[in-house]
Amino acid sequence: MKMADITDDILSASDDDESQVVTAAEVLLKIESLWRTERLSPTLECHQSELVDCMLDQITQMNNNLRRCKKTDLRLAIHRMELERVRYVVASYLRCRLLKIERFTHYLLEKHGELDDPSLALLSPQELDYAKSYAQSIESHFNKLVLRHITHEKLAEFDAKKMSVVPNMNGYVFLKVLKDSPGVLISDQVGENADEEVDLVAGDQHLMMYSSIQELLKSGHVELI
Amino acid sequence: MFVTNIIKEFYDCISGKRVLVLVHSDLDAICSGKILQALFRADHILYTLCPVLTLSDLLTAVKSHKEQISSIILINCGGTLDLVEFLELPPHIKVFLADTHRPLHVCNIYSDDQIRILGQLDDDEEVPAFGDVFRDDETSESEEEDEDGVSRISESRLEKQRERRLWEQKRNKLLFDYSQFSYFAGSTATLMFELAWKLSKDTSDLLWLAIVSLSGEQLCSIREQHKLALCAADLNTHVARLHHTNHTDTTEPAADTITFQKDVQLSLYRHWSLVESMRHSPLTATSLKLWTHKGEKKMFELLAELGLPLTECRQLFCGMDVKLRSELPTLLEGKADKYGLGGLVTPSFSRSHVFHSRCSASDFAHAALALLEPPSTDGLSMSHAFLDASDCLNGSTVFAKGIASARKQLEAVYRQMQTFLDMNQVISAGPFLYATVLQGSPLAAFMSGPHVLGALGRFTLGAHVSASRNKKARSLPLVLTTPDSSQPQDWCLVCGIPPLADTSHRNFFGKAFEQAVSKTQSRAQLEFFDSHVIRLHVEDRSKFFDALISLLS
Amino acid sequence: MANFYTSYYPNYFSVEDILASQDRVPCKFEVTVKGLGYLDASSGNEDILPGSKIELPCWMARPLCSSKRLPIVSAQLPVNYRERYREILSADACVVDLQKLGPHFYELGLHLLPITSAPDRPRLAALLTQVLRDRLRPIMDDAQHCSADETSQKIAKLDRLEIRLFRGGQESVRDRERWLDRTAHLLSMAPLLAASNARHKRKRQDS
Amino acid sequence: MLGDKAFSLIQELDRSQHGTLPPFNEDAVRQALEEIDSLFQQNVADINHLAEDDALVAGIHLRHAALERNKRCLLAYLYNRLERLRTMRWQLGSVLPSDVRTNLCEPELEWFAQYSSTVARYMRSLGDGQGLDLTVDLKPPKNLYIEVRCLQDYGEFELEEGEVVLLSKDSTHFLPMEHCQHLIRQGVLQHVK
Repeated sequence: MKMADITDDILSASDDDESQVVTAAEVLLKIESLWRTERLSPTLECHQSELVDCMLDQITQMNNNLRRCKKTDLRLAIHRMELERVRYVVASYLRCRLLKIERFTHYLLEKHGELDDPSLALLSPQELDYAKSYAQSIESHFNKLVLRHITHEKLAEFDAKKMSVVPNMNGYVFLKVLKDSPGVLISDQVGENADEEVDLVAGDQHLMMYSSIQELLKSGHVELI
Repeated sequence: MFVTNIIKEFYDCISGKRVLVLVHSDLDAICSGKILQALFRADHILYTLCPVLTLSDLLTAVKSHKEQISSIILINCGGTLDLVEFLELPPHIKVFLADTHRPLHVCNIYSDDQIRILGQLDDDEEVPAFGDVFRDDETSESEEEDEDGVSRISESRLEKQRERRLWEQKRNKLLFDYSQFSYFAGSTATLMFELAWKLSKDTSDLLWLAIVSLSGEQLCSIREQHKLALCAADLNTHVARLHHTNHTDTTEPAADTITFQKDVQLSLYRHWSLVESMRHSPLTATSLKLWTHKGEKKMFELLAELGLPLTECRQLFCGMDVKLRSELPTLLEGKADKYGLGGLVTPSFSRSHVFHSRCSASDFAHAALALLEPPSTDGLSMSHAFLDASDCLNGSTVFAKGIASARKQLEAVYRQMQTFLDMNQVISAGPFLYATVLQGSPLAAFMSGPHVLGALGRFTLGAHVSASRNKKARSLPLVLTTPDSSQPQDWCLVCGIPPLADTSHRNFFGKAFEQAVSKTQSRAQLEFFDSHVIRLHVEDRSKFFDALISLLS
Repeated sequence: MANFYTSYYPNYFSVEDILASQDRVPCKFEVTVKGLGYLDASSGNEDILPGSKIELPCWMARPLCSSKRLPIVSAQLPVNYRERYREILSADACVVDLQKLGPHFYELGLHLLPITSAPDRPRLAALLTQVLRDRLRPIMDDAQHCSADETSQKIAKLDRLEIRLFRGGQESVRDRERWLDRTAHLLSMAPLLAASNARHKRKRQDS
Repeated sequence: MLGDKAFSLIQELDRSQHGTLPPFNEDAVRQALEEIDSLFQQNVADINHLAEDDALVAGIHLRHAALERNKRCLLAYLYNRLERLRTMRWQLGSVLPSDVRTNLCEPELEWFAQYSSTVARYMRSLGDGQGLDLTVDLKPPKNLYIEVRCLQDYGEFELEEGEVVLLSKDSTHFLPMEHCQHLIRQGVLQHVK
């Protein structure tokens, strides 16, 4: 990507165990791939706020650097254009996540709570804050107008289990296989025990249920297209 | 001052700055503006563009923007005014002027640096010499003070005063001669296209704008035929050059081609029926006198002679037999002279896109001109109309709307012309003819601006001359008045059309109106950049006309 | 992205789902229901007696059918899903006016599945998929080719689910046109604002 | 039929035009709550007599279904109204038009204010507190500078580094896309090809 032309700055993004050295261009590539996946997936994918923060930081720095350039310099226009494009990708990615967070608030909060490993966390700290505040605001709104007027104790509860909107994990997604993955189980939804196993070969493209490939997506064996 | 190197002295000066572009509400200016916009887009030059129609529009626009801007580009407006004085320009603001209105004000021409005029004077244009109009008075006075002897002083002073009076007389005469006639110089759009060419940013889209603008000049017949023909030939070399570089591979049909070939000069005939188009085109209508029964019969005769079945000619042109359509120019050309229709078939520009039918440049000009002056019943503001006309040149849906309005406008002009003739409303006032569009007539709404008034005036004059037995008619100008759409009770527009016999297309009405107004103290607004159109209070009409008659006798 | 908007099941707050589950299902009461005779206004009894046939909204029929101990009511398929219509629908699904028959033909069908008698269940499931499959192609076709003023006529006979598909199709056609026209990248006014401006304009024109 | 009042709220939402909010129907909400209360009272009474009369079970079940239905309709009514308000926050900003405000009830106004600040807080927190405005950049950018037409007399508008542009009706401008986005969303400027 052209980010590499702009800066040779090398920055570090902390990965789970060891500190890895990544270039801005690589970060951008990663974010673009995250963005694609997020837009195509029926549910919320794990957050990557370090990458996002790092990218935003880069944008600010670059903007400051560019401010010093001569106004009519052709390179200036090209660099700025690139920055605008990066900013769009980041904004679109975060918007897409917010939309899902608002829709599946309670479900995601519950899932997030179940995970111990912080590297697999669904929500970034800011998103967690957002989701909690959103959930709380809705519950209290319900309470003010309806629930507290109901005498039936059980009925007057906000029953998150029943009411939370759950993503459709059985939705179908287009995917491309990146690494050979033999023996992927396709479970039969009708319940006639017609489960199937398929071998996914690198380079193939498929239309499959999200639930059957969710793990492969996480491990980077497949990507959504 | 005139700019000699347009890139160095104009384009380089504005790059990197934000500029104010003020565009007169006429077709040439719109095309020029669009070409400039394309250049600015490519070079990231920020701009603000506002349309102007009247002198006060110009003044308001400059006043409200001058705090934030240091360069102003004026397109087809302001050249005839002393800009520094009229706009009260602070010295840090530079004005770049591209105006086809002539004569240019001498102060602009002899401005040191602040006013830079793009374009050149034509060979036949003459400007009073600097020394004849400007005189360094202060230095001459200081010289006087250095002198000693009293008698000699008074003697020399008398001498000097006498000389000065003479000089001033001569100067006034020179200036009067210089500004007596208003006329138009070459199209600004062509100038802008040449700028694009020099910047290596010429595309067929930009060239097309220059062509449409030229075609508009032809429709409004504001310049001499031979000059227009020269310009067309110039543009045609650009067409050839652009096509040559774009399409080295001749096997593939070009997606977008501009051609310059013989075409029938009938208004909008590609979007109308042949019969209707002939009726509404000034050339055929006046030559055949189509508003009479005899004339109509003659037209049918002509069509029959050409072998065109009447049923075909009455339906939309696009529905006509393909063979007839393609042969039409040749057929008509063969018979044109017999029916006195010289000039009916001449070479002109047209453009075709793949999947679209061919359109001629005059179709675009008609459409844009009609949108520029919508009937007052539509209630659109000048700036809105300006944007519509501008959008129409991009093709698309607005173009279709423009064609529809153009047809309506042509119909209205034709009907008004017919009314004038049928009711004998073209009256001779001695030195000129005059005709008045009656207030309250449904047609009055269409006569809303300088272009359509000019079209109506020329059509009426042509028809009148062809119908009149008076040999002198050809040498008489016409003054047309019409209720002003914004306040039809109190104000009217007055438009002066030069006589048919005059081929120089120089219009003396601007100056004549000005003098008649000042002589009679009439309530009038000489607000238009096209000075042959003024707004006049209806109550002052008769005294204004009396003065005009005595002036021109 | 589209799929997570339209997927509403099991969405507690889904307006579509609430509307669909309001449709009536013919039910026969198996037991006496004390004090609720007013639900069957025609009977005039204080209680609902076993054997009474009442059309209940789907949301009520479902829990009453699946009551654990003993079903309180037994539900029948609404007439639209029964043999006669099944035949018509399998003959030529495209001519049927699902707006009249539904307009929640598919949604309600899904709700009915669990309370349908075992032999009817696969038939109902097959019917739903078959009807949608048969009708989908003409709907796609219309969405892509019909002009703006034909739209209301084209959607007059569609189920609400089908109308959503139709609108989606139209929207993507419009997107493609914008792209071909090279106007897809143009930034636009907030849609809500544009709609509200249009409403004001219409109001002004009316008055 | 039971639940009809609550259901009418859902119908009301369904019939209202997309993107508009009908006035908060306090009456219908109250009536639905009253129905809930009366159903509940009857069920309480019946449960107390359950030991004597086994046949009351069916009625309890039936009423319970109606209770749940009423609750669902009421909450869905509230939720979907909030959803529309949410869309307005993203499209129209944190200040609601007055014709929308008049149709809201007090708790809805409170909710909007809270939501608005939640969104703002989130956007400010992005990028280690540098902030990122998510309500713009809605389409992939094609050009740094864009041509816009001014649809109303807006007055002076400040670009970067203190440069000021006067926006008057029907004027055309060529400006940095970044700075025009909000005005385009607000309908002050129109992006033209």
